[in-house]
Amino acid sequence: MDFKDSPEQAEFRQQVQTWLKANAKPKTGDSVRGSQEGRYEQAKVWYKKVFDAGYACITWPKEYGGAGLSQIHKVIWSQEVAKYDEPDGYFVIGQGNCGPAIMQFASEAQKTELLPRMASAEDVWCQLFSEPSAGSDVAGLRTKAEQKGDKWIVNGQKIWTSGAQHSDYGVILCRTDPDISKYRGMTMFFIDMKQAGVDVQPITQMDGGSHFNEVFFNNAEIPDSQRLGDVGGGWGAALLVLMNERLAISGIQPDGFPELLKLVQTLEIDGEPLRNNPLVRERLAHWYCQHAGIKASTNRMLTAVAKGGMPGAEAALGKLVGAVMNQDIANYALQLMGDTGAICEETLAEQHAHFQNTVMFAPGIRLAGGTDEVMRNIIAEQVLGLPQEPRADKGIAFKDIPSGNQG
Amino acid sequence: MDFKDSPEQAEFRQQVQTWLKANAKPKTGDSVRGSQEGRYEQAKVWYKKVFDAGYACITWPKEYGGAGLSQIHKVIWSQEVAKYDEPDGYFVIGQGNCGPAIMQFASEAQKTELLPRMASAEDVWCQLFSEPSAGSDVAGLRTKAEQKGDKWIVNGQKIWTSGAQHSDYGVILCRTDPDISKYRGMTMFFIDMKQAGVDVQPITQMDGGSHFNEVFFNNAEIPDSQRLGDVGGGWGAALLVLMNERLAISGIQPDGFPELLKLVQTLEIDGEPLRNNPLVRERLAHWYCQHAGIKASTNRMLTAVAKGGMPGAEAALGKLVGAVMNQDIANYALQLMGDTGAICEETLAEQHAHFQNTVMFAPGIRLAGGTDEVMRNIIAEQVLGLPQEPRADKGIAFKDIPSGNQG
Amino acid sequence: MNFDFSDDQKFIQEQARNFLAAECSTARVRKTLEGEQDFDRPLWQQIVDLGWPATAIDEDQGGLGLGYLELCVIAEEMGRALAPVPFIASVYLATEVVKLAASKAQQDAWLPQLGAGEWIGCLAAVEQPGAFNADTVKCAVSNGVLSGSKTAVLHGAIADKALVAAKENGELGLYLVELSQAGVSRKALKSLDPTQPLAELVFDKADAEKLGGSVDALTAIAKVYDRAAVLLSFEQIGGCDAALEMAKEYTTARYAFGRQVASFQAIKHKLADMFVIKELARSNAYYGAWALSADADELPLAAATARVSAIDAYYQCSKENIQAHGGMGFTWEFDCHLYYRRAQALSLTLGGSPYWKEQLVGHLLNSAA
Amino acid sequence: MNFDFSDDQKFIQEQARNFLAAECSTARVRKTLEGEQDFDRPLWQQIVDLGWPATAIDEDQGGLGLGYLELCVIAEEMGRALAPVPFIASVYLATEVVKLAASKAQQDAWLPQLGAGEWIGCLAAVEQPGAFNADTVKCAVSNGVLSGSKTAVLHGAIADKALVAAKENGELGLYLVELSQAGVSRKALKSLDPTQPLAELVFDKADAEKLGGSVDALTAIAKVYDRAAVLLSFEQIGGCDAALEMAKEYTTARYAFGRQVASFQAIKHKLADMFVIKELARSNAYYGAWALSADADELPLAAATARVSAIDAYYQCSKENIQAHGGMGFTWEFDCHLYYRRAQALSLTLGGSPYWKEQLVGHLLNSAA
Repeated sequence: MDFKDSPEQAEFRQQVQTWLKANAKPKTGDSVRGSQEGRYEQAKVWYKKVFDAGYACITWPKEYGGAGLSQIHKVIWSQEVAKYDEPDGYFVIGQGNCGPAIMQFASEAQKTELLPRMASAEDVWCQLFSEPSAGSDVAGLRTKAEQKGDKWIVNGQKIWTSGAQHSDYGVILCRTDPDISKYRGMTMFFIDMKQAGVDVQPITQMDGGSHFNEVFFNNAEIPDSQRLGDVGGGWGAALLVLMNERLAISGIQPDGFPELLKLVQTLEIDGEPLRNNPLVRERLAHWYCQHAGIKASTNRMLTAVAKGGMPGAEAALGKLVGAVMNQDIANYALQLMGDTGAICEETLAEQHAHFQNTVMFAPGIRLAGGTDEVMRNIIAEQVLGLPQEPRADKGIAFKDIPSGNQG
Repeated sequence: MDFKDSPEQAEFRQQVQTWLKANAKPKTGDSVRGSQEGRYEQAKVWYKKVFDAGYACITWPKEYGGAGLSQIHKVIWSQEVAKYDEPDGYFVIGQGNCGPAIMQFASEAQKTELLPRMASAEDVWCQLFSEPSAGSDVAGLRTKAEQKGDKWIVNGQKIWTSGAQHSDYGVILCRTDPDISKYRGMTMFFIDMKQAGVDVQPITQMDGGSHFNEVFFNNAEIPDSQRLGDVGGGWGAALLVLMNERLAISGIQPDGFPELLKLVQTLEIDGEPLRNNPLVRERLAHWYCQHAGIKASTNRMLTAVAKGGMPGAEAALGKLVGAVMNQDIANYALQLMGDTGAICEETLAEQHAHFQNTVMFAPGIRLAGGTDEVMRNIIAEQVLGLPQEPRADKGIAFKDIPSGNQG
Repeated sequence: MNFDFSDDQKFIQEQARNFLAAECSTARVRKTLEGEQDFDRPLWQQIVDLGWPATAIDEDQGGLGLGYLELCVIAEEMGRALAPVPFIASVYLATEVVKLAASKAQQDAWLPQLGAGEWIGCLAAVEQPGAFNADTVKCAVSNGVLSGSKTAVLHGAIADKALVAAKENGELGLYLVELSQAGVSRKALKSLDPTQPLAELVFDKADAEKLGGSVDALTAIAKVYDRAAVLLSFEQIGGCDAALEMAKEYTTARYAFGRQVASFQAIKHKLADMFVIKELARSNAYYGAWALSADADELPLAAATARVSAIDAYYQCSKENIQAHGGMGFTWEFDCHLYYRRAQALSLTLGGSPYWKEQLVGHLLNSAA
Repeated sequence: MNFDFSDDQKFIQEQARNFLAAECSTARVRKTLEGEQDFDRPLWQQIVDLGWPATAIDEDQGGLGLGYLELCVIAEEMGRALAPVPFIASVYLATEVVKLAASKAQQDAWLPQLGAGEWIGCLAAVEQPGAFNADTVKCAVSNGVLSGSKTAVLHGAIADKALVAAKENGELGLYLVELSQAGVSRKALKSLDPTQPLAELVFDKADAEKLGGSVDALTAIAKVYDRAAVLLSFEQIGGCDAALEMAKEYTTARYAFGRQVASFQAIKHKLADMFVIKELARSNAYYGAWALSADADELPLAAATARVSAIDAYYQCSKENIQAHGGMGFTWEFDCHLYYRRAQALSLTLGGSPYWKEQLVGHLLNSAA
């Protein structure tokens, strides 16, 4: 049990600090963020710089554009870069989810060609799993891929694809056989997103923003050489991707606590500092316990991974707790402000309307990557080993599963 | 919308007040309660007095020993008697659950013979539904009743029977046909509890008390004339009993708020009155909203019943909310007291160790009459009309339902 | 003892519900949400024609001479329909201020106008974060003119006149201010629920007419807050009903894992919890409605109880309705966020839940003592 | 950076778990619960023979010279097994008081005795409701004799000596008091968890030896509280584990409606929530263990965080374990209430959750400022 760096880790941190000092943009505190587009372009430039310095995809093997170092090194990098006003984990889905899939299933030639370009963010990747009628039930997906010679013809629709509008490639899960059981009829591929037959449409969220897309496939083509794993082996491959996703997002998901702490330290109401309000202090203590608990749990998981373990389903707990408290903290902050809490003007509202924006975005964070209920199921079944419910979708052909004719 | 009595109601309240003034024991505030046995005997004496005055089972027809008045009159009685140190609703299960079953299903001769004696508490009744292997799933019960001439022979075990040790009769639900489906194979009877073949054993609760019993039936006999409803009609009859139970218990279940309010008004910690503690005030407000909401919801239900409606499944919400807050309030009170909160000495702990006793008894209140989960199912299915889960116990013979060979 | 609305009141409610179902679809609410209009003027005109703003105004002051119970059932329907009109600002707030704080002559002049919708009123009280606090009011009147600024004024950008809390010689008073005059500048503020918009009002030597009633301003404002708290709680439970209804319909029609989503116990219990918190709030609102209509001593406690319950209930029902819809609940296209936005707006106007909890306990400990 | 116990420490934990599984079944715990004995003296003797009380005592003071991390893993097992022995009172409290507040000579004399279990110590600090508060201490010492009374003293009825917080000339000090002497009368108190019994101690001119260390008593007590808070949090998560394990086994074996009870989503999610709150508490306890072992500046904040999390977690896990068992969980016969009782006892000793939340925030805002 030790929170200090080993000598080797300390030296790595030193290098990182030196390089960041010379290359990264210092935090200006009050910088209002630029447009989504602008931020994206800056991120690509920054990632190229990081890649050239050898800090991109730190845990990947050198030959694929990584640094061949451990999860702990990655944590050190994240801790240090967080001190600067530069994006980290911006291409987390491509590098965190698609990368491992390519590494596991693609040919050596594909790996050496694709992975370094992914690590440097020259190529951008997205993940194409969710569908309108396959949300919590990802394996309920219906996007068809039909084999035609050495090609697969894709028709259908994906949804909630972040970064699709910028992506060169996507890792896609398709239904390749509706006549066999649900979980055995899927196959994974990677697809060229720039081809005709792939149509990306942004989704407007309840908060007015649009970080996600719908992607429509109309006779889009995939050469069989871009198949990832066996035909019918798609679900197993997808689980591997999702397991890596947990590791990728763990620790970077916002829980809203730092902003609340800042609010308590800065805001006065009727001339009384919030920090002196016993009710606020009690809530602060309550949420700090969750905040600290999530952080420490993530560190426990990283320790396990560093020792060679796989990221366990335990990661689901950080997602579950953090997403809920993120929403409740924002709501509580508004309640403290009373009438003026509803004002969203960035120039008037505390922390550039952080709490108002969070109230409107938080519901999405609870949903993305699995609802609260899905997280609890994962914990109950995969961690505690409790029995599944009676399944209405097992042992019958996919096409015969009751669907209420939706989607 | 009016909380004042109608002239007729006001007159009734006046009569009740006068009679109570002349006949009931005033509250002495600090009276430590006597033994369970002692309280039971006092209650029987008191009920006889109430019966002779015509205030027993107010909503029952006069010919069956009631007063032939409305639910509202019953509420008025309860409000007034609550001001005195006399038991109310002590025989609530017999009069509230068994009574309606007899009224609905027994012969005229049985009704005129049995109901007045039940109303006067000369005869005490208990309800025999739950079994060790049939808790939340009451209909999973296995106690067998086999017909033999004009008698039924009963073998099996019931549990959680309150008052069984004092009871002259019990309303019992038995399995009369294990070869047909679960819900169609049950029949309801009333049984003489004083006969050989009925063995009552007290259950020791986690708090050390024993308000409940196990009842073992070993070739106990029931004449067919004591069958309540049709053979195989037991489940329908049971639902009627349970529906009346909701009405009987609604409003009398403790939610712990009055005692918390008293504590806040009386206790000082380190010389600071709890009433001035902002954290305590916030909790008090939170729980008052639930307390007031339950009370008002009960009144809404009684209004509906007074207008001729049946007590709805809505009553489940009062049970659900009240039982949980009762436990959390007691726990919170102990937390406020710190180290000394664990002391159970009635002479040292606040309100005769009410909060310590409640912490230990509250789990049972959450369980009795249905767990939180059962309450939520009732609301989801019977109030909101949401679909049932896929059932593993439907459309097959009772004896073939998976049971893990328990009980 | 009767804990329910009368058949006449239920009839009024049914009429209101049918009217709003026909005239105030969410598609129409979105016109205001999406900024095509700052409020739904035609709908407001229809509502005025129906006489709803005059519901709780005496007949001899041009009202319908009904009462608060009738206004409560209408409020529930306004909340259910998310009506994008200044009903709260003009009816629950401005009108009630006039009824409580204005002189007989002022009432005789203004109440008929308010009842007939001849002008839209609003209440300008708050100047800074936190609930209204008389001690911190900086708006000042001298020689009949008002200077200072107010913020988060509900429907302040479209109202014709504002009832303003200001100090004259250090003493709090209430003033009627014509908002179209030169001395007033106003700015619409982006807020969580554009269908209940907020504005900043800046007064620079604006003409202001003092309300001349006998009740002191502080008492009047406190009582207006209590009355409005009850009426808002009905708008909130109307919204809770609608959100739960949406969740029910979607999860019943939607399939996952080969089953209706609504057949999963976790979803059933989520909806059951929504029902429970909603029904507790409804029951507390009913009690508040009685206290309001009977002008009972219990009003302050009952109003705070109704308000706190309604705030909690609408937050939970509107946010869990989004979750019950899964990803689609997070889209602009689905209506879930309309209720969630309204829940936020209604919970924050008149001060949030911490303020009202403290009000509640204050009254509880006094009444219990 | 390594957020886990070492293999050696895990080995010690496994040994402790195996030993207690064999020697401290719940059947044996019940002997104390049901009053056959005031504590499990033979078990205590075995624990002493294993050297556990000496775990965190330096070798030159007769200890094993291991450390707090080793004591933490033992604490987790003591909590899991509900061991009915004065380990908390004598090891976490009395021993730590001596280490922090006694003079070198006193330490050299007493620590070897405490480590060897030659006498059982306890801490007598609290005199009234609410957490320990130096300002309200009435126990007073003059001319070397102590008068006054203490309550809710953990294992006070069976301890040989008490470390007592008392004032001499108005200044707080810590005193060692022999409890068998004439000037001391003690009364066992009925409490929620008879396996961690409480007592009232009354001192009437009892001989008392002042602890002569350099640290002032208030600082020493605060630090003892922080250290004990971390150690208690391990006992609590051990209990959480055991309660969740019980719930898992029972609901998996039990059938209702033709299915395993554990296959119902409501039960699965109940258990998942128990797991979540338990794991957060465990992670916070680990951080507290590090701060304790490193004597880091973070200790006060880390200790309060571990304590608050552990109190919430054990309350939820122990109470929901009862619910998961249905009616049987409410019986004396089933073990559910053993954990629920222990959860109450551990959450209240050293002051409850409100006290520790306030501690937490105080340290948080200071450290963050």
